[in-house]
Amino acid sequence: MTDATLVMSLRPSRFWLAMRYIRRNKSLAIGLAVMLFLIAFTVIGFLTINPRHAYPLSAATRQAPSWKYPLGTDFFGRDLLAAMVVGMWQTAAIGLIAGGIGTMIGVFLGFVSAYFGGLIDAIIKTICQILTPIPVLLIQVVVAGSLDKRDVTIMVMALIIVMLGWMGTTLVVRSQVLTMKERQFVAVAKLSGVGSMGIIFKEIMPNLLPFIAAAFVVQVFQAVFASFYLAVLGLGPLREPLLGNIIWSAQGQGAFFNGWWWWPIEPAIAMVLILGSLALINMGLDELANPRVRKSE
Amino acid sequence: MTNLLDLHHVSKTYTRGLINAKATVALQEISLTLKQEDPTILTVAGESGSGKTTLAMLLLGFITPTTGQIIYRGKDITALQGEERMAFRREVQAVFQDPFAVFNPFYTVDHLLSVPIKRFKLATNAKAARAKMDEALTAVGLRPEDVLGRYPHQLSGGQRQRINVARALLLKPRLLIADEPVSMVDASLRASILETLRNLQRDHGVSIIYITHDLTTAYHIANAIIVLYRGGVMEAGDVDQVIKSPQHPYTRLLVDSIPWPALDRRWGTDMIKAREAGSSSVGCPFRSRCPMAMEQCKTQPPLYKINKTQAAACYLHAGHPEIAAERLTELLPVRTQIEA
Amino acid sequence: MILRLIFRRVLFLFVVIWCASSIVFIIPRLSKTNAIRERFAELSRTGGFSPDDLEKIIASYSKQFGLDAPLWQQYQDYLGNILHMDFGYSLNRYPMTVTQVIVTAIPSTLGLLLVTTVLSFLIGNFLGALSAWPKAPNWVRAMATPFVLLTGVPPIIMGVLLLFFIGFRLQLLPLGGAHTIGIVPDGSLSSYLDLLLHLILPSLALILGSVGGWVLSMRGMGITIQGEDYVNFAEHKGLTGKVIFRDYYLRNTLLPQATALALALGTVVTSAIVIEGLFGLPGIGQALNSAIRSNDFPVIYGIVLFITAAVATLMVAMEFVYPLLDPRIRNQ
Amino acid sequence: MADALHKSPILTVSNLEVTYYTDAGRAKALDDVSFTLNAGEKLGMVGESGSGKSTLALAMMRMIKPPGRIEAGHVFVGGTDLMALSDEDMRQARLSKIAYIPQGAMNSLNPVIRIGAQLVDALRSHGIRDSRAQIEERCINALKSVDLDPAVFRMYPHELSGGMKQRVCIAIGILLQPQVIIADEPTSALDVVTQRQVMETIDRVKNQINAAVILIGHDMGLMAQFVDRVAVMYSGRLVEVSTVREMFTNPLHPYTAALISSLPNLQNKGVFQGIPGLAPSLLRLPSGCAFHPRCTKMMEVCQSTRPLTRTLESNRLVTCHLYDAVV
Repeated sequence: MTDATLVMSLRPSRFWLAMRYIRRNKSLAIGLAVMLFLIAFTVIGFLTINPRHAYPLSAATRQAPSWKYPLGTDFFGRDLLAAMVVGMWQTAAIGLIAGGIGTMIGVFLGFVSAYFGGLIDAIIKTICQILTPIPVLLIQVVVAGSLDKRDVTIMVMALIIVMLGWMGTTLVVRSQVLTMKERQFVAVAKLSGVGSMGIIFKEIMPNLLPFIAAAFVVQVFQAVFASFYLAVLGLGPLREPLLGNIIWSAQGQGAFFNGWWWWPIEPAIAMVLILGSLALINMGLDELANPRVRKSE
Repeated sequence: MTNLLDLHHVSKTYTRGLINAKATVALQEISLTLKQEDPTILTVAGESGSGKTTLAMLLLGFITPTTGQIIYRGKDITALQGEERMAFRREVQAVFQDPFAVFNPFYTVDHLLSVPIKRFKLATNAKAARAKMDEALTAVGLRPEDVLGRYPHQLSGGQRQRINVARALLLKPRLLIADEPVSMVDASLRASILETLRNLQRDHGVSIIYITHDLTTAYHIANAIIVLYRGGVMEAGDVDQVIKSPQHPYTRLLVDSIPWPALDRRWGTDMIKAREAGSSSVGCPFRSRCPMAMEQCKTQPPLYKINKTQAAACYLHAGHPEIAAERLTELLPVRTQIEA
Repeated sequence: MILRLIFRRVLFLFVVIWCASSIVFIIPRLSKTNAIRERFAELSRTGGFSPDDLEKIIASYSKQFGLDAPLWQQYQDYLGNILHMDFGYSLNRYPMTVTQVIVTAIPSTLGLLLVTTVLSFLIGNFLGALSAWPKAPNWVRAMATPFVLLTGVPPIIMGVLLLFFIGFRLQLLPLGGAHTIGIVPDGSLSSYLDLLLHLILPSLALILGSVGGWVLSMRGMGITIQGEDYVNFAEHKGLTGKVIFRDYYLRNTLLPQATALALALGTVVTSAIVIEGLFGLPGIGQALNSAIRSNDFPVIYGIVLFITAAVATLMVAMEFVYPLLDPRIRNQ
Repeated sequence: MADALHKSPILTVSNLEVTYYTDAGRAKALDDVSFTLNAGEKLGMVGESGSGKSTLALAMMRMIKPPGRIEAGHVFVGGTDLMALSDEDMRQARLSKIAYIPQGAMNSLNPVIRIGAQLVDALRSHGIRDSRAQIEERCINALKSVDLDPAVFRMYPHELSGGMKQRVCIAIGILLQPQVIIADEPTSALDVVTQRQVMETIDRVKNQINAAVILIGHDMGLMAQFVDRVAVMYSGRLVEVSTVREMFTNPLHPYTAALISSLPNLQNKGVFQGIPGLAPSLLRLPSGCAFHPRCTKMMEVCQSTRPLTRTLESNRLVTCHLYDAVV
């Protein structure tokens, strides 16, 4: 230990530290701020607009943004403001469902694999290794494409995405638990009479919380990303005003050629905000979880 | 009375790879006895790779021996169940080398002390638990209000290692495995930590196995010593005897290389052979570095009893009577010879 | 030793492809309705095939997806066909086989992919390394920030935005397609220049959409490496900044980044496919897009399997590159 | 020794001051540190962790990184003030005037580059334009001088043992025949036997190039075996500089005295005498003399006034109020 690190390690109270930290971890702060803005937009939106206007033939068609239609309308007569609100909500739903389930599967398998080791570990690890090179999105294309379009609902879409989205979390959690398991405090806990369950849940799990949080954000990111791509390829629930769907239909109608620029641009910007805030939050959490990547200031 | 600890021909071999498995012998045929009625401090000394840490892991039951048995108070430790297992857990404790790594960074340092109290039901209520923690911390020279409620990174290395010793104290174990407890602590603090350990043995009747590469501290704290090299016993006996007049060429080299903090004991001048990476596993493990290696050394030398309290596994002492490995303990003195 | 390694990796490759094929085989059969059957029904209603051809297709699919044979038999035949690179006929572009569809579409996709991946990998890593390096001039470090902000933007959205601002608003570059209407790809210089012009935006979209990720991961790696003893010692040795940067930073981050590249291949390919669709470029993406729009299942499955195999092969091939980058692996 | 006193020192450190600006406040890691060293002399720098000994090494190499800063002072090596050099000149001075042998030899070599290349780049970076064969020969000679086989030139770090890696670091350190070599706990991760070999190697190469050596560490045993003079640091200040013999027989500073008597040796088996109390945090130094809360000879003045460093007979330095009257 050098003198410098010793000085650094003599630190004041946790609260002060947290305040300092948030101020320094700009990506986390900005990401959370954007996320809050999006939530506010959706909530306020639902209180003020009529969700039915998010569906075709509910408004005038092909209107540029105006006072009546602040975000304009599309070829099919959707009010894009309403479509944004509903689409944002649906995107969030897919992200949270798929991300949540994916994280749970990943954390569970990761823990089981690393903690018990042996054959179970070998099997789980091999499955992950085999599935990793398979382009997840393309398999999802097959799944979504093979289903009857009428069967593809928001929930089904989320499940399609979960199906092949758990390996990353599993491998991350597994490697973290593996290193954690070798840490000496686990040995000491054993000497203190703590059993397997206690070691998993009371000794190891708390230290993994930042990783699990980061993994969750990554899962949500990937789920939103995947649902967006599926929708852009025309494989989403076609009737729903999913952001990807809107871009898909705009592209199909040649929106730019016809001068309806707002139609694809608005969902694109919304998507940038969603994915961008998730990416920033993930970066921030990464810094929190992995002190080695902390900024050298 | 049953013995506190019996090791019967304990060996540990690590194998790597499923096909073309390479076996590394970490520990070879160790037999050892500690008696309940004579608490002692026994040093197990050796360089890295000597198998001393493997021995610690075996004794704590974290790994199982490849061959041989470890008997704790009459029971094989691999077969312990239920309450017996909990009793073993409480009675055999450890102090580790790295005073930081033993703390779970998520919790305050209280966690280290409160968990064993809770798990082993050492106190009936929170107040009694706190009193126990205070008592243990005071005994190792810490003020409880200075350390409790703080996070490990907020304490100095010395404070952290003292808390570790306090943890061992709190549990009043019968056997304490001290694995390099002072090698990462400042020199000025070593003395007080070692003293606490010795008091644990003297005042509380705890047997201590002190694992180290540092013969100076070993000399000061221990009664007996076993010197390991690549998993095998090179020399064993009374610590004064072994350090003041080492008989095995390896021990001689080790003792010769101790940087004594004294102006009248300078390093020797004899040549040191560099350690080779892969030497064959038959014969004397030290022979590739030994300045006195002979043709004979290609077979494993037995232990020769040089005097009442010293034995060495080297053909240079072939004139002395052989002593079977399992009777090695008979040579190891148990009482502190210099009483303070 | 080497032979065994190669054998194991090739075996792994086959397992991956087998798994992917099995997934593709099973999924349609789990669906309540049989999409292919429906498609045939639809086709026969709308016409578009001569009755003879339709019979041939159905015969081919009875063989491929062998709808009346026992499931096990179907599965075996299906795997056998895949081994022969036989994915059957395209429904939409009959009498082309799926393999033919893929082979015609491959070159342009491969070109786009290669250029953009290599460029974004190089640019991203270089910028990332520089931005993590304390001695880099401030303006270089400032340059990395906007790229990092792009991490959250998928290439397709980047494409939409580029189309809007550069193609539509500024009208600097074409809005899509491979060629301006009226220009025939006759191999003349002007036709190539025209193609190049059309490729700028899609390439830019792909590069901008993926470069941020490389900047970010390289930055993290660079900061980690900065704390390494060997970099510190290199400074103590009085090495010039250039040497430290080249031999101590870049050299040591290459392996983890190459690993990341292998893992990212799947996403990269997917992005390229979607971008092709967006910009109407001929290629695998276009083929997949139109297959999806017209429910041309054999083509969808064929493309998915083909890409899976290609990505898995590249990943395995990458593993043989690692030893060249890291002597520690070489010795094992 | 008497001879050494007449020579002009090869290294003069004067009033060196380093501060770390941390979230929790300022920490003065080096406070007014001055000492001199002659060619061929070996100085030990001891102190508890956090006492500033590693900071001193980094400050002399001008390798203090933010949040640390060198606030004041001079480091003269053979007449050149390192603190006055431009960054580029300082880079050139590293290894050619003043070399550093690192603590963690295990990780101090780049794992993906051959050992040879890591010696060659050091030479090339210092403007040596010899032919490839000449440079290679020079590097192999350096390896030979630390008892390494020339074959090591073509090996990778992972193929070497810890002791061999440390030797490679020493070989790099002497490549350009510096006048001062700083060895920062060079053996802390090594076994005693290897430690002895490494220390003996340092001693031998030092004699070959007649450099001055500063050995940083906390093991007084190693100091007794290796160095000529010992400097003791406490909370960023030098509290005593004496020859080894003087320090072991007649320590001046109460901290040094406590340190010496806490040492285990053959005569006093079973006697444990630690230094009571803990080293203070640099962020909250006690008033007056930083050692006063732990000092057995504490006087009233120690609590309020910081002692000055005084030079006593036979060139010993001490920073303690006990010697206020002596001068």
